[in-house]
This record gives sequence, structure tokens and C-alpha cells, in this order.
Amino acid sequence: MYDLLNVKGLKTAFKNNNQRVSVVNGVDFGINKGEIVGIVGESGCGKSVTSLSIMRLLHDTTGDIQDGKVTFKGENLLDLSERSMRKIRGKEIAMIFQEPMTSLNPVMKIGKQLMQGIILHLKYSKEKAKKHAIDTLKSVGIPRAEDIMNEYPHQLSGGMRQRVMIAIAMSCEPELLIADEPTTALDVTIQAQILELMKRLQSDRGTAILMITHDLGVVAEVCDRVIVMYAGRVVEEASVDELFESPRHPYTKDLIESVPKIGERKSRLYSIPGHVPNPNQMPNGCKFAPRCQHAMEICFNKEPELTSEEKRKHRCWLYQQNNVGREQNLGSK
Amino acid sequence: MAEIVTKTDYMPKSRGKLRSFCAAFIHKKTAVASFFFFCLLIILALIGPSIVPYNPQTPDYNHVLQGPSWLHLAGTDEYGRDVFSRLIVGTRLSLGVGISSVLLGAVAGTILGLISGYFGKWVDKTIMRICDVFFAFPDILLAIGIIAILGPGLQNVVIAVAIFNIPSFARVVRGKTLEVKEMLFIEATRSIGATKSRIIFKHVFPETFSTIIVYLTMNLGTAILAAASLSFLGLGASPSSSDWGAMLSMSRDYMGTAFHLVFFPGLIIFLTVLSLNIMGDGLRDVLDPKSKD
Amino acid sequence: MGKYVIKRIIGIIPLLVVVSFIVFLFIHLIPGDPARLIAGKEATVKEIQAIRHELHLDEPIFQQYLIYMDGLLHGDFGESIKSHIPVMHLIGERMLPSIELSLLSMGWALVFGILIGVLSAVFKNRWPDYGGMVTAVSGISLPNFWLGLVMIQLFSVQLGWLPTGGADSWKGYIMPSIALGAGIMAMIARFTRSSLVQTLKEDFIRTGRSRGLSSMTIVFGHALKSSLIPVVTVAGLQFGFLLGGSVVVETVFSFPGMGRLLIDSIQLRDYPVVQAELLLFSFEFILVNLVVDLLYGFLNPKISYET
Amino acid sequence: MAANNLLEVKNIKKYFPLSKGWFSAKGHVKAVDQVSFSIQRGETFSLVGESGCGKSTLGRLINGLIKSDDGEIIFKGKNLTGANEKAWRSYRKPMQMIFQDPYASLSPRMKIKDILDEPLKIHHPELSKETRKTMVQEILDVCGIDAYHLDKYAHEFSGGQRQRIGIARALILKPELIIADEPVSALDVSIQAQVLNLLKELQENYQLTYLFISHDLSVVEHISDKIAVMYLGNIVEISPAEDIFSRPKHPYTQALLSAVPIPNPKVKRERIMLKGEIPNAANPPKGCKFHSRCPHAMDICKTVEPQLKKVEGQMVACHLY
Amino acid sequence: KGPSDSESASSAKNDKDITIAVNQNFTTLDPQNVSDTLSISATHAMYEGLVGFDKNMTIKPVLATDYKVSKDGLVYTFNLRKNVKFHDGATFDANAVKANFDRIQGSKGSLTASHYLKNLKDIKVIDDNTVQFTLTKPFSAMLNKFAMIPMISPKAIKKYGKNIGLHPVGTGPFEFVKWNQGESLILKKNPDYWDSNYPKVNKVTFKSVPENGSRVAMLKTGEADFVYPLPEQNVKSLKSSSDISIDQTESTIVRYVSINTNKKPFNNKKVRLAMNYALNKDTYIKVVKNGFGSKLDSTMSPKTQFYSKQGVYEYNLDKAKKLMKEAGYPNGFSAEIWGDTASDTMKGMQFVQQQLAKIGIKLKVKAMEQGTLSNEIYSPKTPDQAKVQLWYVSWSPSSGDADGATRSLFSSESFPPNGANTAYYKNNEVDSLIKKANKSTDPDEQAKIYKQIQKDIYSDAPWIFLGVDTILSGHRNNLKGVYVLPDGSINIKNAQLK
Ligand SMILES: Nc1ncnc2c1ncn2[C@@H]1O[C@H](COP(=O)(O)OP(=O)(O)OP(=O)(O)O)[C@@H](O)[C@H]1O
Ligand SMILES: Nc1ncnc2c1ncn2[C@@H]1O[C@H](COP(=O)(O)OP(=O)(O)OP(=O)(O)O)[C@@H](O)[C@H]1O
Ligand SMILES: [Mg+2]
Ligand SMILES: [Mg+2]
Repeated sequence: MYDLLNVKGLKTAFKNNNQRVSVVNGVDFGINKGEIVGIVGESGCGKSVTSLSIMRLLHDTTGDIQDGKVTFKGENLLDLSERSMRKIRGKEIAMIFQEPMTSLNPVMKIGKQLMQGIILHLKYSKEKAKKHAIDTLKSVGIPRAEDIMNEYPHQLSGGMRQRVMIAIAMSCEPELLIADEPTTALDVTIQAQILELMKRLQSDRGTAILMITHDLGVVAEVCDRVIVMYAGRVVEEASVDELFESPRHPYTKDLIESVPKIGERKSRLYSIPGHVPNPNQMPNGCKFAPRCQHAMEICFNKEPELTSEEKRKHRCWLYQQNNVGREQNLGSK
Repeated sequence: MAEIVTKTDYMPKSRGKLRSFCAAFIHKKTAVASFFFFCLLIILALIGPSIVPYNPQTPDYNHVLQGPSWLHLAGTDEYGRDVFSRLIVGTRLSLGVGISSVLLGAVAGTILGLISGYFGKWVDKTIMRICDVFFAFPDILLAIGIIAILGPGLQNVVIAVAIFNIPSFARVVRGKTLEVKEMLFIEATRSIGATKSRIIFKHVFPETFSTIIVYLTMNLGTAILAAASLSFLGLGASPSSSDWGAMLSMSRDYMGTAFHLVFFPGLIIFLTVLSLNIMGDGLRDVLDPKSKD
Repeated sequence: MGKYVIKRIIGIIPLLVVVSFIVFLFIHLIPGDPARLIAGKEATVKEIQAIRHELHLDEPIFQQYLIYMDGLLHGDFGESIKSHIPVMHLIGERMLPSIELSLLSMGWALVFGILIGVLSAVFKNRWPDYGGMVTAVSGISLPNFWLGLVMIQLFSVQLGWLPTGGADSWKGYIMPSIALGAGIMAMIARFTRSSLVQTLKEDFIRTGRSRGLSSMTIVFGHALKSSLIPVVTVAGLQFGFLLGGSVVVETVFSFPGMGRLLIDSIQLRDYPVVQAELLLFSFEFILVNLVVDLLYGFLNPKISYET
Repeated sequence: MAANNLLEVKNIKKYFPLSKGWFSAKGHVKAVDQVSFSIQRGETFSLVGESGCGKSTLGRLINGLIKSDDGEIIFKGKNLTGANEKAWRSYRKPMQMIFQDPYASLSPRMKIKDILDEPLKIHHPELSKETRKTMVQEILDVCGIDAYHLDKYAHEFSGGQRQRIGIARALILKPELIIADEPVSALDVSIQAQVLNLLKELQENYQLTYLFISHDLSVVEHISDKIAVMYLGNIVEISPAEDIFSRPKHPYTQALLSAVPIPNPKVKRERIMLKGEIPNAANPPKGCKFHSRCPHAMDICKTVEPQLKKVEGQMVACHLY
Repeated sequence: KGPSDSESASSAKNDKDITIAVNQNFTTLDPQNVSDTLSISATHAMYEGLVGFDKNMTIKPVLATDYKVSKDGLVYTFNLRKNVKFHDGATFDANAVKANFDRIQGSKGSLTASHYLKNLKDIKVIDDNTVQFTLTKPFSAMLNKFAMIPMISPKAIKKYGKNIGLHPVGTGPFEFVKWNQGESLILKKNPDYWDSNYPKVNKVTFKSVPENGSRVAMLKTGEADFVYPLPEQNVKSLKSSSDISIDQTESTIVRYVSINTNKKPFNNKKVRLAMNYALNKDTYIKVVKNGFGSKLDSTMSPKTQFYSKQGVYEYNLDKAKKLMKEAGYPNGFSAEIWGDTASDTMKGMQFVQQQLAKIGIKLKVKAMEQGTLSNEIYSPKTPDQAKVQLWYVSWSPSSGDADGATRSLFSSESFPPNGANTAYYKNNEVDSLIKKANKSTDPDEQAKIYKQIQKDIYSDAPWIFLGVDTILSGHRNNLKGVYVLPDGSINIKNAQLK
């Protein structure tokens, strides 16, 4: 049990071509107050959908939450009325979206977009909100912030938009910040500045951050704990140090292996062979089994549970030998 | 690419475009109901004259202006003709003229609007200013001009109503085009080397489509009435032909005394426009990839 | 933008000259002889000739145009062939009521149209949507005269609340503006709905929601503005048509607008009146459309005009 | 050497008018200001730099999507300056672009298979439907997207998937030059590795040339032959890849390199933190645009704008050298 | 209850104000340039001529006290009324009369009134109160024409020039107050009117209310005290109302279908007769005229000068069929019927179409916009170029005279484009009779001649004779004295509120 957010058995499915396809399939994790948790995982494994599900923002898509529980400060968000949910969004949980271009209102000036939330949640006067907005913009490293307040998103570069998104989310000092790849479009100096800012937010205000990213460097730098997802499931969870030091799940290992490192130029980078299975052909057993170098027979037949071991969790038969044995015995009977 | 081991040949049973379209449409109950109503109208347009209870042209001076009864479901008109039969027989003319003129106007107007909006600059200026002048011309003047140039005739009514419609469609589509052409995916399409015509018709047009549908379905009623008023100027059908708009306009003086004469033609025009609008909405939903159901 | 506006306004002048020529040609070339129509059925050829001479109708058409333009340059729109009343006077007196009526009709049509459209879009495919649709379709497919006469019967004859017509008090504007606005409201409602439905699916709406904005703020503060381009387009069009007057509504409510004057003048081939009205309407449309174009730029900053 | 240049950019310039006032523009954002460089066939030329310094704008200029205010673009020996849209069109087959914003650059009403089919239809109308279909499937497969997704629309994909679709669209034509604007930013490292391998492989096999824009310096290092560092509309350094990482010359390059996060929580590194306000692109500082934040700023930097000059095989625009 | 709640209806009115709702706009208030009956009604309230019409359209002196016509019919002498002042204070005298006639003749045909003075040679001022007109040739209907020429204040003619149409100044019982273009015309009592018995109301407002339903509604709410025309359809429902009365007046308006006698098969009299017999006039009145109207039993209405009743071609289908057979068209033929786009014209044309279908004549109804129609009819230079076959139309002699109801319709001089003889009717005897009637100054002789003319023409059947309109007007019961003349103009001089 974590004291801020608990996600249990979250299951989200989309409907297309009249079939329901689960893309998030029983995700469990949690965040404590003032903690920075990273989520990494295969592209398309459901990270963004998970965060949208937490915020209950699937409203306008064909997707809906099928099962599970999202408790935020003791309340199940999934049971809340839209009205109470509104009070939580932005103020208590804020979100930085992955795609900054389409996530900003193209016909509204940056300043107005920023100030709207500030006025709504912090109940600032207009002038104060404006000042706060400009300060926030400056803090995320936007040059000529006053001018930018009067510009429209299409006049900004990709990275600037992303910073505006960040500013919008951070402006109301939420208790939980879900950041979906917040720094992909930023150069490393700005990135460093933003990460710094987030850390400060965490230490000063006790904001918890759920950081979804592909950049393991970022993870290493800011996160306390990391969750690794694969094919709609959590496959591993550990503290940053442990994860980088001794990754358990073969997928995590492979992932770390794939990172290009400065100064180690090689002609080919390592990449995990094979594809993520498509939702229609999900293997019965472990979803990673077809690509796994250590796959055993059981891996193809039965899906492992997410098991805790000390402070970490993993979903792999390799570390559940006891269970394996028993299951196999049962199976052979 | 040795590492790609699992080359999947699996494909979802990719239904034909039409079939998946129909499948999606079927789910919209109101749209389907409207579709059936519309089919009924089409059937009436085709076989109407042979199934009506009375000859729509035969007067009966002993039973003029009678209200609805079992004998005359929608009453009789000032010559004692059966309104119900006239409505049914009028389907062909009204729908035919209405739909064809609106479609014609929509097609031409859409093309002009797309070109004007996408090319901009002098092309836009020229087309739009011509439209402005057209707007200022009252229908009656255009009708007189068309009679003078083309002579009277039903097809010329279609042309006339279409001409009224062209500039409006052009402007509506142009407005949307101006908006769409600034979207990034248009730039992306340019970057792969697509020709202008391809961008306009394959990329911009679909984005304007829902706007066009709305304008088209809304304009049908107006077109039916406009066609009738042109008939009154001697452009089209003879005043004795049973066309809905003409029936409605002719009965104007009977508003206070024989309400059914106004009511029934009005009702059928209303239902037709309504059904088209519902179908239009259904179509819009089906064509919208983000649509929920 | 200022430059653009000035450029376009200056551009109107040569345009109007071209328009005046087209209009002149057109109305002189359509069949119908004003001399005959004014002199009546009994008139003899000689009388008709005399009138034609008096009106310069026997001169080559180009010559006639020059005479007309000469007058126009001196601010003289000529006088009605039929009544010898100066055209400026005929039009001038009708213009103000027409403009007032148009503004009023447009005003309420916009407000209600957008409201209905928003409701329909927000409650898409639920009963408010169907209600909105039926209202809109009624608005457009009920003929003006029907609506007008029913209202007169109800509000004037039965209830005695409003005068049957005329423009001598503000009450006289109510029913005509409703009759005129109904169709426009319908159009606006449908366009708003269709456009808004699409906008509400955009990602930035999700951003809005993620920030806890209320549905009201999201719809009116975020979605509406980017949905308004088609709405503004039709509203502009309809406003132009409104200014030109509506014969039916003017007839039903005995309203002194420009529509009936135009129709009457056309039927009599009262060239100077028709000419002046058409010029005026062209001017109006060009102006209204200029405003619409500027609004585009306001509604969507990516649309730019600088050439 | 010049003969081998696939692309040459000379003194190119793009100013965006700043929020329009009623009568005149209030000023300009100097997005790209007098940039020159050349790319050889078969080379990977990377652009790195501060966010908002004009990289994407440069890419769009080269692809002719926006008109430059000044300067020349010479592609395959042809000067494209002032060419009309039609002329540009014929260069777009050999010159493809991957957009920074993958989602917004995909047609919202087209299925993925149609989006990918489109370039083929335009440039290879001779191919049969079947052939095209297989080509689409192949390229998707290579980019790591299952054929299962062919019938989906752009909004039904995850960020990384969309990005791969954008890559696939550019690759499907086997162009000579690919302008890749942050092509792998949204990909997880494994797929990123797969895509980078693919790009390299294609380059080896078909002599492809890349203009690679990225913030991920480790990726840049891995893929590039030459790296240009941009700052506020100017190129401040152009060097061969190996050199820039071992011997960064320009102070900004040095700061950049020091800021790269390392995927190992144990390793902490000395980082050059840039101080000072980020300068305004509408009103950049006089002299060297970087001087306001430069740890080594001298007096001359405040007045004289340094030009690119050769320093030990690298081109640097800095008064230090 | 209605009107008292309605602000605009009640506040603007007091006991001595009346409102008259009419169906059109006034076109001009220049009394010498009006051509539509409605504007004539308005000008007649403000202006007077030397002579005028009474309720039955017979001539009576107005601004002249009496007049004399010379034996040869060439010289007309008028003695003018004394002590008459124009609204602007100018005195009405012989010079004023001359100024008016000079204005008309000086207009070179652009004023409508100049058509009435085609035969006028000169005008002489004998003394202050006597004027004398000399004609170029005798013209029996000249007095009627004088009745159509009201006198404008010479001072005003000078002052306003061309714009006199906006600033009427006459001698009539009412003075001009305001004309709101397209909406209303407001007149007030002339306190110095020469006949001190008149006028009896203070203010008269004419409102133009083109929509039939709206006009009726105004009568019901009391917003209008008098409406004209009253739609026939509404008579029944209004009759039951206790504060509204309906007046019927037989008009001079005749309805007919002119048959181009110059064209096959219409040059065959039997065909024309057959068409007349095939048409049921009773049904015509019932269906097309909603029961109001009478059968047309001559070439003119009973209210026209020198009318003489003929035997109606009563509905007889067998006879019609027989005639068709004799004429060689047992199976009928196809033809076109033309008409304007007014809704009652279209209704009438359809009725004719239905009726003639019974004897095999297949009519194509072609409604044409006024200008186009007039062009089609008047542009042919010779009878052979004419394309018109049947024309559904009505006629009303503008000054109620027999000449006006005959010459332009039936004289061979009046083939279009010279007149309205669209039947291309040519009968030498009729031609000479018309001339003779014009020369005659003796009313009895004229009556005889016109009787013969009517008989000849009626039996030749150049028209399908349909009906004579009945004029319907409605008024609130407290209003008396406003009436409609047979030519459709409204007289308000006697208006009085109870
Ligand atoms: N609107 C939608 N309709 C249908 N499927 C969707 C939709 N949105 C996402 N998906 C599918 O859900 C899966 C998970 O998507 P999600 O966006 O959560 O991935 P992700 O982990 O964020 O990946 P990335 O790192 O690439 O952003 C993907 O396979 C995607 O195709
Ligand atoms: N359409 C436009 N109108 C006005 N200014 C613009 C426009 N497009 C870009 N800019 C400005 O030009 C500058 C450079 O933008 P550009 O998109 O090229 O940056 P970038 O180097 O790609 O940055 P990033 O790495 O963040 O994507 C920015 O300051 C931006 O504000
Ligand atoms: Mg994502
Ligand atoms: Mg960029």
C-alpha cells in the first residue's frame, strides 16, 4: 500500500472494428507522497493509456476502463462522479501529455491557456495569475516569456511547446504529476534544467511524480523507483539503483543493453529480437516469452504472477522456481 | 534484418470498404430509420403515379378545399384534387429537382471553394469576388436571365437553383479549407511530393466533408422551395404540376381557411429534410475515424 | 492586418466599377422594356419611343453606361424610371429598418443557434441532440410565410401582444426577426454541432479536461472558438442575404425593407433602382465577407492574409 | 569534394514576423540566421542544439515547405532557390522528411496502410496494388509495427508507434536524402536501436544521406559522421562526430555534452550549468549570441559576431580560437 | 381586447384617426404621373381635378363649377371654382390650371398624364376663372381624361420640380404629412378645404400590407379600420364578426382569355366558340373567384360607360364538342396559355386548362414574370411574328370610359406593339364604329354605337369571356364613408367615424 496513489488490476480496452482489445491488462503499482517513480517500457505497451486511465480521460476515445481500482488518497477515482473528478484533475493530479503539438489548444494564446488553470485552481487574480504564469514559463527555460504569453502554439518550436505543457501542469503545484515523456523534445541542457525543476518541486512541495520516459538516463537521474511495463503489464518494479545494477526481468536486461552510450561507438546497437505480439495473438504464457533468451517451457503456457521479493517485484518464472516446480507437478499429474 | 524473426502474416479480416461502412451505419438506429424513409420516398418517386388513389390532376369542383377524411387522407385542394395523391406524385419532381440541384451546386461549389481556399492569392480573390457579385444578384433576376438565355424547362430550374447554391458552397468550403490547409499533416503530405490536386481532393476535401454534408442536407428544403418559386417565375414546371414546393406556395392564401393545404406539403418537406439530416449525421459519424461506436 | 484591411477596402472601388458594369449589362440585356412596362398596355409605339428617348434607352448600351457612371461619379444614383423619385431616397428610407432588422435577426439566431448547436454536440446522439435537430430542421424547412402568419394569428390576433406589422415601434421588429432568424438559427445550430463534435475529439480538449476545467469552460472556452469557422462563414452569408431584405417577410409583416423594392423594381425594369440596389448589395457582401475573412484570422491564428 | 555534395545550404535565412500588430509586425523571430553547410552523399549530418534554435525550421526550409527569406539551397547540383512548388515537388521524392510531431503530421482520416501507400502511389504509379501492399507491409515490419495495425487510424496508436509510421513513410520511397527531425525521440531504447540499425543499414546499402536532428546526443554520436551545433539560429560548430565528443570546441557544445544524463544512477558527473537568461530570438544579444551565458565570455564577444573558422579540422564560431 | 393591449395600435390613434390597409406600396404621389390604382387613391385624397368621378364612375364637376363642350367636340370650356386654395396657400385659378397642363405637355411623354392629352391642341386662359381647351380631333372620352388630371399647386411645381412626387401639394380634403417609403402614408385634415363639410376625420394613415392574411389580421385587431382588397377566402370567417362589415362593389375589371385570332386553329370561329362553351363560368366564379364575381356578359363590365349586355355562352359541353368536330378538331389540339405570375392568374390558367381538356385541348400553362411576358407580347412587330396564342389577363379601362374598354383591345390599330389587341381581332366594321364613336358628341348616339360594337365582338368571340371581378373591402363598423370605386380606387373624402 502506497500512501498517495494505488493502481490495482487496472484493465483498459479499446474497441476497434467492433472488437474489444485490452491494451492495459491488470496493471498494479503505487506511488508514495513525494516520490518520483519512472515507468519505462516498450513503445505501445500501454504507458500512456495507463496514465489516461488514472485521470479518467478516455472519455472521448473508444476506450474504457474495464476493471481495477485507482485509489488516490484513499478514494477510488473510478467511482467518483465527473464533478468530483474535475476537482482532482489539474489541482491534485496534473498531467503532461506526450504530444505537445496536438495537446495545446491551437487557437488560444499560450498565456491564456496557462492562466486558466491557475485562476481556476489557485484562485489567483488576473494580474497575479499572469505573473505566476510568466514565472512558470521562465522556470521551464522559455526565453522571452512575456512575448510567448501572447503567441500561439504553432509559433513555437517543438521543445517550447513541450515546455509550455510542462509549465501548465506544474503551475498549479499538484500533489501528483504524471509526466508522459516530458523531455523528449528538449535539448539536454534544458532537460537538465527541467529535471532539476521537478526535483525541486518534489523536495519543496512534496509533489510525487510519475515519470514516463524512454530515456534511461533521465530515469537514472531523477527517479527513486522504476516500473517496467511490457505488453500492458508491469513486469518489474525496483528502486533505481537496484534496477540498473541487477535487472531481473530479461526484458529489463535487454532494454538496458540496448542503450547507446556516449563514447562506446559501435556499428550496430543491440536490440531485442522480434516484435511485441499483437493483441490478437497474445501468447498464453508470459507475453515476453517469444522474444526471451531464457524462455522455458512454462513460460509459453502460463503467465507468471507479479511477485514481490523484498522491495522489488517481478513477473518472471526465472525467479519463481518454487512455484514453477509446483505448477509443473500439477501439470504433469 | 535478421533479428526480425516473427514475421506475422496475420491480417484482421479486412472487410471491404463498403461492407464495413454499412456495418457501421447499421448501428445507428435513427439513421437507418431515416434511410428507410428515404428509400420509401425513392420508391414513391419511381412508382408513385401508378399507386395513387386518385388522379392527381383530375378536378372535382364539388369537393373543393375539404379537410382530411378517410376518402381524402390529406384533404382536397381548391380544385377538389386529392392532396395525398398529389403529394405522392410530386415526390419525383420535388426530390429530383431538389436533390439534383443541390448536388450540382454542392459539387461545383465545393470544387471552387477548395481551389479558392487552397491556392489563395489571386485565385482566391477572383473566385470570391465573383461569388460576392453572385450573392448580390437576387434569384428572380438570375431566373429571368436564365429564361432569357436557356429558355424555360425543368433542367434549367435545376441549373438555376444549382447556380444559387454554388457561391454559398464555395464560401463555406473555402472557409474550412483555409483552416485545414494550415494543418501539419497537409505540410507532411506536401513533403512527400503530393500534387496539389491530390492534396486538395484526397486530404483537404475529406476534412471539409462533414461541413459539406451539413450544408447539403440543410439546403435541400430550401432548394425544393426555391425550385417552386422559380416555377412561379415561369422557369420550370407548370404551375399545375404537383410539386411540393409549388403546392405549399400556392396554398399561402388558404392559411387561415384550409390549413391542411399548407400543412401536408410542409410536413413532407420537413420529414424529407429531417431524414436527410439524420442520415447526414449518421454518415458523418461513420466516416469519422474517431467515432465511438 | 491594418494594411490588409485598407488594401481590401481600396480594392473594393475598382471592383464595384466592374460590378456596376456587369450589373448594367445584365439588367439591360434581359428581356423587358421599362418604357413599355411603365406606359402600360394601351401605349402606342410612338409613345413608347418618346419615353425611351427621354430615358436615353435608345442610345447604344455603352453610351448609356457612361451616362450612368457620370451621374454616379457625381454621387447621383439617378431617379426611378417609374416614379421619378430619386433612387437614394427610395433606398435610403428602407435601409435603416433593413439593417436594424438584420442585426436583430442575426443576433438572436447566432445566440440560439450556437446554444442549440452546443447542446446537440455535447449531448450527441441523445435526446437534446435530436431535439436540436428537429428544431433546426423545422427552422429551415418551415416556409417563412407560414411561420409569419402563424405568429400573427397567435401574437396579434389571439393575444394582442404585438402589432401585425410595420416598423414604427420596436415591437414591430420582433416577429419579422423571428421569422427571418429561424432559418439562420437552424443553419448555425447545425454547423456548430457538426464542427464542435469534431473539435471535442481533439487532443487539446483532453488537455483541458486533465486540468479540471468544467465542461462549460471546455466547450465555450476551448472548443467553440476552433469550431466557429464554418459557423462564421454561413453567418456572414446569411447576414448578407438578410441585408438584401426578404420579400416574404417584408410582405407578411408589411415591413419597409429593401427586398420588396428590389422585386418591384425588377418587375418594372426600373433600371436605376435595380442597379443601385445591386451595387449596394454587392458592396455589402464584399464588406461582410471582408469581416468574415478577418474573423477567420482571429479564430484561427494560423490563417494569415499578408500576401 | 564539392562535387560530392548532395546538399549545400548557403547563407539561408528565415525570420518569422512576431505577433502581428495592426499595421506592422512588431519585429521578427530570427529562427534561422545566415546558416551555411553542406552534406555529402552517403553521410549522416546531425544537427543538435538548444530547443527553439531553429533546427526544425532549417529542415522545413531545405524541404521547401516554407520559403526562405534569403540564401540558397543547392540539392544535387540544382539551385532550388526561388523554385516554384511544382519544381520542388520533383525534388521531394529523393528528399524525404520525418516530422518532429508525428501525430499531427499524419492524416487523421486515413488508415495507416493508405498513409504509407500514398508516397508509392504518387511516385511509383506503375506498381501494382499488390506490390505496393507488400512494400507497405515490409516497411512496417522493418519499423516494428505489426501488420495487425494496418487498418488503424493515427489516433489509435501510441506515440512511439506514430513516430515509426512517420519513419516508415519517409523510408518507403528509398530517398537519397532524409531530413529526420527527432525521429527516435519517442521510441523505447530497444526499438530505437532497431530503427537506428535500420537507418545505418539502409545507408550502407543504398548510400542514403541523413540530415539528422536530435537532442539525444548518444544517438547522435552513434549515427553521425558530422555534427553541427546550432545556437539561436546560427551554427556555432561543425565537426566530425568523433571529434566533437572527444574535443568539443565551442563552449556551448561543451555545456551540452556535460548535460547528457547517464543511464546509471551511480555515476554522477560534473555538469556545466549554463547561467544567465536564455536570450531572446527576436532580439538576440549583439556580438556572439552565446556570450550572455558563456563561462568564457570576453569583451570582444559582446561586440563582434564570430564567424565559423577551421580549428583543428573542426569548424567553430568562437573568439576563443 | 386585442387592440387596446397593443401599444402601437392604440397610442397612435385617437377618435378621429383612421387607418386604411392596402395591398401594395405607393409608387409615387405625383398625381400626374401615377398609373397604379392605389397611388391614384392616395393622390385623390390630396388632389382634385377639374372634374371627377362619383361612386358610380359618372363624371361630375369638382374644381370646375361647370363645363361646356362645343358641338364639334373640339372645344372644352371650364368655369373654375372660386376661393379655392392649395395646401401651400397658393390660389387656384386659370393660370394654375394652365401651369399644370403646361407641365404635362412639357414632359414629352414621360408623365403618365400626357397620354391622356394626346389630342389636346392648346389651352387658353380666358379669365381668372375660365379656361378653354382645344382638341386636334374629337375625342368622346376626353372628359373622363380630365377627371384623371388633378391640379398641383403651381408654387409647388416650381419649388419641388421633379421631386413633386415626394411633396404633394393639392387642393384636396387631406394634406400630406409623411410618406414612409414602403410602409405608410400619413395624411391630415385640410382645415381650409373649400367644402366646409369635409373632411370629417383628422388623420388618415395608409398602410401597405401586401399579405392577405396580415391585412385580415389587422382588420380583426383593429389596427386597420378599412382594408382593401379583402381576400375572398376570408369573407366567410369575417362575416360572423360583429364589428366588421364587408362591402361588395362590382368592378370595371373584366377577366378573359384573349385568343390570337390570327393563328391556326384559333382563326376558326368555331374553335373559339367551342372554347367559350366548354368553359363553365359558374364553376369559374366558384373555384377561381371563391364565389365572388359575375359572369362576363359583354366585352366590358356593367360599370363601364355604354355597357350593353349580351347573351352569355352558357356552359354546354356537347355543343362545344360538336363545334370542335365541325371545325375539324374532333380530338382537339395542343396550345399554350400565357399569364403573369400572380397567384390568382395561375389559379385561373389552371382552371382554363382543366376545362378545355374536356374538349381535347391540351393546354400548356406558361406563367411568365411580368417583364418577360410584356416583352413576349409587345416585341413582335407584325401580327405574323406574334407567338402569343392564349393570354389569361384582365382589363380595366383606366377612366371607366367605353373607349378605353374597346379601342386598345379590339381596334386593328391596336395590334401589339401599338396596343393591347392581343387577340389580333380585326373587324372592319368594328374599326369604323370605334372611330365613329370617338367623333360623336352625343351620348345617346355613342351608346348605340357601343352597343353594336359589343354585339359584334361578342359574337366573334375573340376572347374566352370569363367574369367580372367583385371588389371586396372590409371595414370596422364604426367607420363610414370610405368606399372603393368600380375601378378599384379608394375614396376617403367622406370618411367619418362614429
Ligand atoms: N484511441 C485508441 N484506440 C485504439 N487503440 C489505442 C488507442 N490509443 C492507444 N491504443 C493502443 O494502445 C496501446 C498502448 O498505447 P499507449 O499509448 O499507452 O502506449 P505507450 O506505452 O504510451 O507507448 P509509447 O511509448 O509509444 O507512447 C497501443 O498498442 C496503441 O495502439
Ligand atoms: N510559424 C512560426 N511563426 C513564428 N515563429 C516561429 C514559427 N515557427 C517557429 N518559430 C520560432 O522559430 C524559432 C525556431 O523554431 P524551430 O521549430 O525551428 O526550433 P527547433 O530548433 O526545432 O526547436 P525544438 O528542438 O524545440 O524543436 C522558435 O523561436 C520559434 O518560436
Ligand atoms: Mg505514450
Ligand atoms: Mg523542432
